[in-house]
Order: sequence, then C-alpha cells, then structure tokens
Amino acid sequence: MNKFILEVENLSVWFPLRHTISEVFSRKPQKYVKAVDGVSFSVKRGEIFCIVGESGCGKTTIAKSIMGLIPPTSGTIIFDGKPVEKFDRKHLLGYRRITQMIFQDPYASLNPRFRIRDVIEEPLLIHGIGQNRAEREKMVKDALTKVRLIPVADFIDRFPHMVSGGQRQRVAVARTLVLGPKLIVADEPVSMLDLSIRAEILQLLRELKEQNNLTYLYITHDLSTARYFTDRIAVMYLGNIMEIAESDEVIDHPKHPYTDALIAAVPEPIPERIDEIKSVPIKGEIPSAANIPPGCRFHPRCPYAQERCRAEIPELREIQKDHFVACHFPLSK
Amino acid sequence: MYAKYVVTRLINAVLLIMVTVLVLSTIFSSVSDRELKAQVEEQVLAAVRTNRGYAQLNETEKAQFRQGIRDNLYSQYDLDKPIYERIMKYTASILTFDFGKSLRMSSRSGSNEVKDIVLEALPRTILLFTTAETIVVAIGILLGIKAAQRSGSILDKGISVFAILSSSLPMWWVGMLMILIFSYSLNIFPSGGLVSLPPPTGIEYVIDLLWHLTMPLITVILVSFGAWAYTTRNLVIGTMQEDYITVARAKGVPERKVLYGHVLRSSAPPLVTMITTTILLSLGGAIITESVFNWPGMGRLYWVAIEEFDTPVLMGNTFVTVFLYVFAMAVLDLTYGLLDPRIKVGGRR
Amino acid sequence: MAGGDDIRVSDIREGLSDFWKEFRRQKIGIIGLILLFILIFVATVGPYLTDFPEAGPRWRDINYWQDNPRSAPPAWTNWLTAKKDMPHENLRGYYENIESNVRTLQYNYTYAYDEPPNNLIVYISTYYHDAKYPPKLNFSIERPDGLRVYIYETYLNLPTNMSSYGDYSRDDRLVIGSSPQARKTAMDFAKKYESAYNLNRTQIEFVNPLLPLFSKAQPGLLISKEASPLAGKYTFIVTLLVGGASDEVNESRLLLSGSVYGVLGTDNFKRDLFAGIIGGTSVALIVGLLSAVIAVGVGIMYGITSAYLGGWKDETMQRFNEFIYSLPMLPILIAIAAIMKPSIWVIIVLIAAFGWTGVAKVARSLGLQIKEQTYIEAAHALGASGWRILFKHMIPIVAPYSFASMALFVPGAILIEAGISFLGLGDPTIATWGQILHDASYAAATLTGMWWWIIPPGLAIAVVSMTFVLIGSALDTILNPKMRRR
Amino acid sequence: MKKAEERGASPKVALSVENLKLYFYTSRGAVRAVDGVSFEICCGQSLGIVGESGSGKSTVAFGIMNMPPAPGKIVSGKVTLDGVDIFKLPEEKLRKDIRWKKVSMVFQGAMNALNPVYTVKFQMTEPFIYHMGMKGNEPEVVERISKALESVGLKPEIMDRYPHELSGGMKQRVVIAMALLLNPALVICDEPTTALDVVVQAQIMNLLKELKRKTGIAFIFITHDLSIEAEIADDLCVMYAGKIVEKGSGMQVYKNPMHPYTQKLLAATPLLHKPVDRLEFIPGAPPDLINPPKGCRFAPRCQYADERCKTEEPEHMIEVEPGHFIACHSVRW
Repeated sequence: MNKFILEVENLSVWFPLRHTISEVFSRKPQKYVKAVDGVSFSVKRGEIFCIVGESGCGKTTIAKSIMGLIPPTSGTIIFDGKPVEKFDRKHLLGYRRITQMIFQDPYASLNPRFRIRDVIEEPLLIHGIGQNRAEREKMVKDALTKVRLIPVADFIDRFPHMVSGGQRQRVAVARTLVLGPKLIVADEPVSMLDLSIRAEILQLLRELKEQNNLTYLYITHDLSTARYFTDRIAVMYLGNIMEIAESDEVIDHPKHPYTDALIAAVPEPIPERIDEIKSVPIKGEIPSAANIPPGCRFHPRCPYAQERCRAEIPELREIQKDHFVACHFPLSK
Repeated sequence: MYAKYVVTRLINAVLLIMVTVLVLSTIFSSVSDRELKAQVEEQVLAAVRTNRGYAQLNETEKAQFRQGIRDNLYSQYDLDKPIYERIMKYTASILTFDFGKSLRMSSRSGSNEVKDIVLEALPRTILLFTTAETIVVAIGILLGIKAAQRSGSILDKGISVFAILSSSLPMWWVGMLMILIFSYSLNIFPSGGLVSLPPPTGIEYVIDLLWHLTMPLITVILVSFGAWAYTTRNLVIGTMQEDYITVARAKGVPERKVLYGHVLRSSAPPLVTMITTTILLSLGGAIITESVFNWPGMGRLYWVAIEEFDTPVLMGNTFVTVFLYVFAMAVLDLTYGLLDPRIKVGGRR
Repeated sequence: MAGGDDIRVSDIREGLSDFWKEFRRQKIGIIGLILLFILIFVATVGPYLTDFPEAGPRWRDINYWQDNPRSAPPAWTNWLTAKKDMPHENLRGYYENIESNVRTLQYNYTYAYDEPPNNLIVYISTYYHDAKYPPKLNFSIERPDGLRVYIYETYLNLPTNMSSYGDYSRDDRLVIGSSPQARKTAMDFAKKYESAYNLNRTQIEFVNPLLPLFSKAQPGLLISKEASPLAGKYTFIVTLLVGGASDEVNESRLLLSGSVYGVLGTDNFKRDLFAGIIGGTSVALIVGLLSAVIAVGVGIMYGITSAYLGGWKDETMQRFNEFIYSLPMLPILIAIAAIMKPSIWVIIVLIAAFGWTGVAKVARSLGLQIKEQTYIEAAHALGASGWRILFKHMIPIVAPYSFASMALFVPGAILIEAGISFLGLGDPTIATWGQILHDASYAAATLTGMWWWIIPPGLAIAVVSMTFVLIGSALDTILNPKMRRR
Repeated sequence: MKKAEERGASPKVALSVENLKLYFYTSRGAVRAVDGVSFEICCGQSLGIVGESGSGKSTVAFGIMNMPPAPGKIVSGKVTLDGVDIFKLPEEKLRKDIRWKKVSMVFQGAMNALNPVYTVKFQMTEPFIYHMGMKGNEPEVVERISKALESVGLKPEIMDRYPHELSGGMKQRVVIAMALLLNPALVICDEPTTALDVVVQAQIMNLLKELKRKTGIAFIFITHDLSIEAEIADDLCVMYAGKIVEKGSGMQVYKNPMHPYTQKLLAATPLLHKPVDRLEFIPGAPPDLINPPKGCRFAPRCQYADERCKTEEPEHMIEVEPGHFIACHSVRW
C-alpha cells in the first residue's frame, strides 16, 4: 500500500482577472490572480498534515481544489495512487465519499432550514446509502453518538440555530463521518469557536482519527493550535509553500525567514514580558496575489534578501531529513 | 476607467433603445396596417368630394382617378412596400427622432408634425409632474430623516401608516376626489384643463395657469410623498446602524451633523439615483392622472393618441417615454458610480 | 432527487406554528389578515346578500337594472338631509281569497317622505285555464286619509294565437307610474280637490300620477312645489277577477321606485353600485393574487436559476431581464390593451409578464448570496448534483421571501388593472371597480356631484391594496431579517 | 496595583466604573449583557478586559461612553472619568467635553469604523471642528493630523485617500491615530487586532505598546485573546456572562489564577513554545442572559460547583491577595 494517501504535485489555481475591452485590443496578456502557484506536498496515511499561512496565501484554495470544488489550472492531485481529475462523474462521486470537508464557520456550513437529522442524512441520500429510512436513521444516530451529541434524541430533531457553536461544529463533523471517509480536510475548524471549547473539538477530532483510521489535512492560520494538534506543518506564503517539516521542528528550528517572522509575531501569555516591543523582522503586509514579485516572492519583505533572491525563484528542497525549505539562504538556528 | 464605464453603459443603453424601438415598431406597424389603409380610403373619398371635375368623369376614369390618389397616398405612407421594409424604415426614422406626421392631431400652432405635438406637451408635463416630484422628493426626504431620527415615535409610525395608505390609493382616484371636493362642492379650483377659456393674457395668464395647476399638483404630492418618506426612513435607519456612524457619535460629532453629514452622505448614492430617476421619469407624465385633470401633457397626449388610434403620435410618445426610461436607468448606474468612491466601475450590482 | 417522504407533516405544522407566533406580534399583519378574511367572505358570499347577485356578469345588461331609479344617492343620505327622499322599496304583499273568483293581494306601506315615488311597478305571475276568461286585474290605493282611488285596470290577456283551453301562465310587469290610464285616473282624483287655476295650467301629459296620490287632498296637489305630502299608512290593493276556481296568482311583488337607493345608490344606468362593488371584489382579488403568483413564481425561478448557472448563461438571462425591465410598463400595457381589447385573463398574464423582472433581480441577488454560503459549498463537497442543490438547498431558502413579495406585488397589479379599466380598456364582460370609475368619469360624475359613484369604488381599491401592503410588510419584517442574519 | 507605583505612574484614577448595569430590552425579555461591573484605571495604566463572545466585554465600552447601542439601556451604575460623573452630564455636554476629548475609542473591525464616502483627512478633521472650535482648514489641523499619522507609522499623504484604498493594517492604524488626536485621558481599544493577520497584529501591538509608554494615556484593551492581554495589560478583568469573575494585576491573574473559569481558560490556551499533550476545555455553553442561572453564572460548567454556587450569587468579590479579587464561593485560598 502506498505510504501517501494524498499527493499534490505542482498544483496551480489561477483565477483570470476581468479582461477589459482595451486590454483585449492592445493584446495585453490575460492577468491572473495566482492563488496557488505550483504547490507540491504529500500527506501520509494516518497523519495530521497542516497548512499554515496568513489570509490570502491560498491555503483554503488548496483545500477546495483537493475537494474538487475549484478546478485546478494545472498540476495533479493523486489520491490513493490515482489521479483525481481523471475521475469521471461516477468516480468523482466515489472520491467525494471518501474525502470530506469540515468548514470554518459552523453557523454557515449547515443549511438553516435543515434539521440536524436532515443535515446528516443528506450525504446518505446523495450517495444512495441505506435501503430505507430506518437504516439511514440508525446511521444518523450512530454518527451523532460518535461525535458525542448524546442523548441523540435531544439533538436529532433540532435546527442548527437551536444548538451552541461547539455542538454545531460537532454536527458538521458527524456529517463527514457518516460516509466513512479516509481523508478529512478541515479548514480552520475551530477558529470561529470560543477558546473554552476549541480543545473539545480538537480532542474529538483526534479521537475520531484513531477510531476510524482517518487522515486529516488541517488548514489554519494559528501556529499555536497547529503545533498542538498536527504532525507536520507546511508554511504557505502568497501561493507557494515555503517550508515543510514536522511540527515541532518547524516551530523550534524554522529555516525560512518568513516562518521565523510568523513565529516571532505570535503572542504568548507571558506576563513578565509585558510592554516588551517584539522584534517582528518583516515589514508591511502580504501583497495581492495578482502582483506577485519576481524571484522569491517573499523577498520584498525579507530582512535577509539579496540580489539572488530578486532574480531566482528558490526551489523547495530538503536541507535536513524531512525538512524542506524554499529559500536560497535558509536560517541556521 | 470611469469614462470607459460611462461609454460602455451608454452604448448598452443605446442598444437597448434600438431593440425596444424595433420590437415596438413591429407591433405598431402590423397593427396599424389596417388602420392606415382605412385612413387612406377616407382621404380618397375626401379628395373625391372636394374635386369639382370628378362628377364629370365616367366610371373607369373615376376608378382611375381614385386609384391614382390611393397609390399616391400608399406610397406616401409606404403601404406599397412589404411590411418588414416598412418596419425597418420606421425604426430607422424613429431612431433619428423623425416621428412623421400625425394622422389626426395637430399642435396649437397648427403643425401636424409629431415632434411639434410632443414638444408642445412636454413643458406642460414638466410644469406639473416635475415640479410636483421635486416637491415630493424634498418633503419626503425631510420627513424620512425626521422619522428615522425618532424611530418608533408617533411621527415615525404616522409616516409609515401614511405611506401604506397613500401607496394603496390610485393617484387618479384621489384626483377625482379632489375635483369632487374642490371643484364641485367648494368651487375653489377649476376641475381641469391648462387655462381658462378664453385664455387671459399677460400676468393674468400666469395666475390662471397656477390656479389650474394647484389641484393636480397637490394631488400628486399628497399621494407620492409618503412612500418617499418611508423609503428614506428605511435607508437612513439602515445606514445609522453602521459602525462608522457609532464612531462619528463617539467622536462627539453633533447629532445634526451625524445625520446630515455622515448618514445622509453615505445614503446619498441610492437617494440621488432615486431622485434622478424620479425626475427623469416624471417627464413621461402620468397617463391616467393627466386624463382625469384634463391636463394636456405627455400622459394625456399618449392617451388621446390611443383613443384616436394615431399611430405616429403613439409611437413618438412611446419612444420618448422609453428613451427617458432607459436613459434614466443609465444615469442611475452612472451617478451611483460617481457618488460612492468604492464603486468607480461596475454599477449597481 | 429526494422523495416526498423527506417532508414531514410535523415539520410543516411546527414551522407554521413558529411562523404564526412571530406573525401574531405584527399588529399591521393581523389587521391585514382580518381584512383579507373579510374580503374573501365578501367575494364569495357577498353577491348573494345583495339584491343583484349577478351584478358582476350582467353589469352591462340594461334589462337587469331597468326598475332601479337613475342616479339615486344612497338611502342613508336621508339621515343627513332635512328633506326626506323616498327610498327604493320592494313590497311583498299578503294574499287573500275572498270569493271563488276574486283574488286579492294587499301591500302595506308607511310613507313619511317629502317626495312621491318616481314610479310604481306591479310584478305578478298568474296562471289560468280558460283563454276566453283571462284574469282581470284591478289596482287601487287606500290612502291614510281613508280615500280609496281606483287607478288601473287591465286584462292579463293571452297572446292571440293561443288555443282556448289549457294551462296558461304569464308574468306581467305593470308600470303604473307611467301608464296613461293611471295618469287619467289620478287626474280625475285630483280634479276633485285642485284649484281651477292650477288645473288650468297643468298639462296632463306631464303629470306624475303618483304625486296627487301621495299628497294631501287639498289644492296644489298637482303641482310638485305646492303639494303637501300625505304621510301615513297606504295600502295598495291588487284585485284579480279570475275565470275559474283553480286560476291562481303564483307570485307577486310591488316596487316603489324612490329617489334614494340602497346602500350605495345607483349610477346613470340605474345600476346598483353596492352590488357592483361587491361583485367586483372577486375580480380584484383574482387579478391581484393570480398575477402576483405568476409573476413572483416566474421571477423566483428565473432569478435563482440565473444565479445558480452563472457565467454567460447568467449574463444572457440578465440581459433579457433588463430588456423587459427597461420597458415602461403602464404605457406599453395601455397600448397593448387598446389594440387587443383583452380579456381579464390576458390582462393578468400581461401584468405578470411585465412584473416578474423586479422579483427576478432580487431573487438573483439572493441566489448569488446563497450560492456563496458555506452550506451550499458543503453540499457540493458531499457530491450533491446541481438540481439537488437548486431545489433542495436554494429554493427553500428563498421561498419565504417569495410570499412577502407576492403580497407586495398584489397592490401594484390591482392598481394597474384599475387604471386600464379606468381608461375603458378592461374586460367588458365583467364589472370591475376601475370600470365603475370609468363610467363615473365618462358621465362627469365629479362635476355633477355624484360622490356615491366615485368614492366607494376607489375606497374598495384602496382597501384591497392596503390589505396586501399590510400583510406584505408584516411578512417582510418577519422573513427578511432571517435571510440576512447569516 | 503595586506595579504601577513602582513604575512611578501617577496613582490618580483616570476612570472608575461602579456597579455598571446595561441591559438590552428585546421582545423575549431583558438581556443582562453587563450586570454589575466595577473597576478602575489609573492614568498611564492599561486595563485588559478579557472574555469570550457574549460575555459583555464590548458592551462595557459603550457603557463608559454612555452610548448604549439600541435596544440597550444603562440600568444603573456610576462612571467617573477624570473626576466627572458622566452619567450626570447632559447629552450636549457629554458630546462636547467628554467623547473623544476625554475618552476615545478604537473600534472592533476597522473596516467598518471609517465612513467609506469620506477621505481619511475629513474624518480626522472632525474632532478638531467639534471640540476645538476650529474650522478644519487651518494649517495647524493638517499639521496635527500629519503628526498623528506619522506617530502610527503612516505617511501623511494617505490622508487624502478613501478608506477602501487602504489595506487592513493601514486602516487600523488610521483608526488608532484618530483616537489619539485630542490627547484623551482614556482610549478604549475594542478588539483592536482581531481581524488582522498575525504579523500585522504584532506590528499594531508594538505600536500600541509604544503609544502607551510615550503618551501616559490610560488604555482599556478589550479582547477575547488572553495572550494579547498578557503583552499589554497592567491589570486584567476576566468577564463571564456579563460579570467580572476575576480581576487583578496581569502577573497575579496569569501566574496565580484563582477563579475556576480563569484557570480553565488559561489551560485551554495553546502555547507555541510550551506544547502540552492535552489542552483543557470547558464543557457546556455560556448561559442565556435573559434567564441566567440563579446562583453563580459559571456554576453549570464549573467542576467545583456545590449547592451554594447553584443557589447563591457571589455578590461581592473576595480579595484573595492584595489587589487580586475573585467572585467565587468555592475556591479555598
């Protein structure tokens, strides 16, 4: 069996910008927002793989592309050894059964006119699973029990707006579990939740992973949660992956200046360091993906940028075992 | 960028007008075919009656004579050409503002050019409806702001109720009531028309005109301002919930300035577009209300043209209305872009 | 697609009860709802409560209205004026068999007005057996002052071609007030009391025979300005001399035509305006509701589909929508109506055909919002098909909105139909409020002060459109915030 | 409160809030969003108010400004700002002499805090017009606006731009600059960095720290993020369901949290550099503030809750060490 459940090779997702009439006449080339631009990574069976980055870096686009919600411009997505975009409609349906997605906003990801029962039954109906109502009802109840919405009878006939945010997110998890998936793409599943219940969802996800042999692709902007929850981290910046390594390695020994800056910027509750001015080595804000700088796309903000960075795009290369970085001059902390 | 947007939007409007006119000409041409032919026969008979030598002619000569006039008229009205050709020609002339001659009507100066007839009616409609709508907009916005300011107060509720009531009333019926009360019962105002007959001269003419204008003016204002006040109120209340309004209050900006500066300025794009369209559309007049008051403006002209089946006038008037309407829509899009710095291009959507 | 078993009755019941809980708090909505129930009652049962249940379909049938007074104000105006006009009165008599060949019908009437009736009409249907001896009718009045006047006498003759023996029945309408015979007998009666001067200046052709009959027996009773009305109990007696014992009177009534009439008076064509307005209710409701349902239904489907399809299909659909939207509705509708002379159904379709565009625009923008919602994306990710997403996820979200916009569409539709009818372009086969106003305007009712012809139909239009504005705004406040909440 | 004296800040009280109650009157009943909150801040000091969504932390800010958002009403309480009881002032005086002059605010979501149809300059000129009686076109005003913009690290040129032409971080800086224009005694920052990415967040935090040091203005920081408060708040109030459950210096609260809610909240915060195996969470959800539980509002979620907690509200806060208060029946110290 393949070691990797998911292999993403050279994935690009470009959104064409509206071409104005005069641009058509002056034959200017079509402009694109390069949300994802040549990204490669592989997710091992049974691990929690994390993509971390700031808003607008393309991490959610990757997730949606893997889910088949946004067609990739180029590149391949290989699931269990089979490239995904070659799937026909029937296979795509099968693929969607074994890869599932959890969305960021539990308030928005459940149809407000569906009862919890309907929310979880919906995938069964779509995929034609379950002979009759009773059988489906049993599956729905099983899924709710798994996410510990118990007693099930208290929840099954409620509408999403009648339960709390954490419970709503558990309903969303139950919806993904009911089809028996292999891979779950979780796009910031806890960032909209209050701090006091975040750990509850994360623990539930971890337990479900053990019980059901799941693999997670976890998308987040929060390095602290990423370190706590995930096995490996890929750091993204402006449509590219800058660094991939095991979580602890990335946080403790970042090799890429951007990763380093991200880590430096994270606030931590250490009252002794009150009023201390942090050194945030990078200036400014992430530029628009419609105007990607030449060379290393991080170079305009990089404190260590040199001539080579302006001209040459750095490859993602393995500089230590299992530690990949896309930088001409990796840090040596 | 904005200039380019203006150009695209205007081209769009012109295309729309062309298509509309084509469709309308098709409808009118095919329907008016029969009507025109009957018209021609009438004119042939009239020519026969007025021709003194006709009685002396023998039967074949008579028939020839009639056919000659008929052919002449047919070619004058293009009835000898196939219908699609007539439609195209008609469309083309309409688009070049050449509406042709009226079949039955003439302007006061005696011209039967449709253009003259329409141009005679237009200022009268402006006098009544454009004036009325301007007053309506002013009263409506002021009241709407007052209502929003004291949301939930008696004034606010009163305005909402009045808006519901007045928008349920047919304006022309209110006009009839006004005539019943002020002309029949109280005998204060004339029941209709533009001026008394015979029309007075000089300053008395103006007074007489205003005297005739008052009742229709009050009718339009009475029926329309409630809805305006209500819309303004909702817009203003919507804007007042924005964070930046809270910020303005926290900044200590006086309530009046918050309202008339921040809130009103932010609600301006939809308001101004509403004002522009209302004013532009008022030029078309209101067919029924003008008929009730016998006010010889664009609306009543339209109605008379329908009753008389005067296709050229009908078409000319319809075109002017459509033109105003489409143009108003375009202006609406464009002002929105001008007023809201966030939308430099792209219009309402 | 999911089967019908997805819809649970309990869900609907619960949803409705939740909705009702919220709706109950909307005062204006409750008022609107009450009005709606009243309107529906009036539209369905109302016509049978008037004297003219067929007022709607027979509005233009002169015969249907012939016995009514012309241009009569409502009867209740008597309360407001010092001069009491006689209201229109239908009398039912009681029947007596006095002898084997005499049948008597008596009508009692208490008269206390300042003007005599305009007319007096006897309706009688009889049947008899021997054509040689048709019934002979005799009409007389017993006045409050004890005088009895024999006014009118006639044979209820057979048509000539009838054979001599059989079952013959006939319906008679005897217009006493305008019969020369009655005029003569009334004149004879008057001669006994009237002054010579007055008699001299009276021409018999212009005498209203009912004036002396209802006036005090004293000089001046022939001259309407001098006559003094005789108040009190009148008895009208119809005596039939019949040929055979089995000859009978089937039915009979007596109509006193006054100068004030019913609840809302009559128009120039003697039509009962109250019956007309009641009859017009169903038309107004049908026009409003049907065009609203069509327009909103089409608009919602169009808008949502357009939003869902996206891309060039959306673009094309929007262009078409904008094309229709850019046409000024009323002028074009009026022109079409003038050319086509359409029936009410065509008018409904035309109103809907021009009206759907606004709804479609809103539905499209709603659709675009919903399309961006995460739960739609989630449904995609689960593998739901396009149709499933459209029908199971998107349309149910928009559906509540559509009820509000339907209610708010109704007033506009009613006003447009009324406007078209007002211009005389409506469906000629039925009575609508706009048409009543058209006739009023045509007859210059505003300038003759016939307010009862003008105010009620307009008020009726206003009440119906207000009903729906009220319901619509209540629905809007309840349903729309829910749309925006997330 | 020892720390303030050590640093030599004036012990003068800038703001004191006593028993503030602010309820929202909805059709379902009164929502007791802020229910008897008391605290004070000294000049040059900063106070953090931390709490999860629905704890009433932002509503406190509006209470201090005496600007309850509809349908809210201030039920009781006393707010003394710079020695003035502001609830006793007539609205006009409040507007002229207090708002923005004495207390200004940095709002949550800078995107919506700037009026989209006015330039930055116009919006920054307004305080001068309405408080300083200036016309708004004096060179002095432009000068002061330029200075304010420079002090938050922006180029003065941007004053001629419209808000939509600025990035998120720039807008947040403009909003901060605006709050400082008139040198108020107190600046309330309501979630000043919530919508920002971590790098920009660190930049803004650095800016705020600098301002705090340089200006001697008292600050209130309202946020849900304990880590951010630790970086800047001298004193800390922890709010739960409309009440303050714990207050004290930052050191005391972080090092020695006494209230079970604070303890749990801190244990639920993932730390970047101190990974733990298991994060804590608090089961359940915050109470409905229309019908709050009879006793302690945290009792239903508290593991130490006994009979007393469920029936009797902890009316008075207990001083567990000098300057460190909690509202709890069960904790033994």
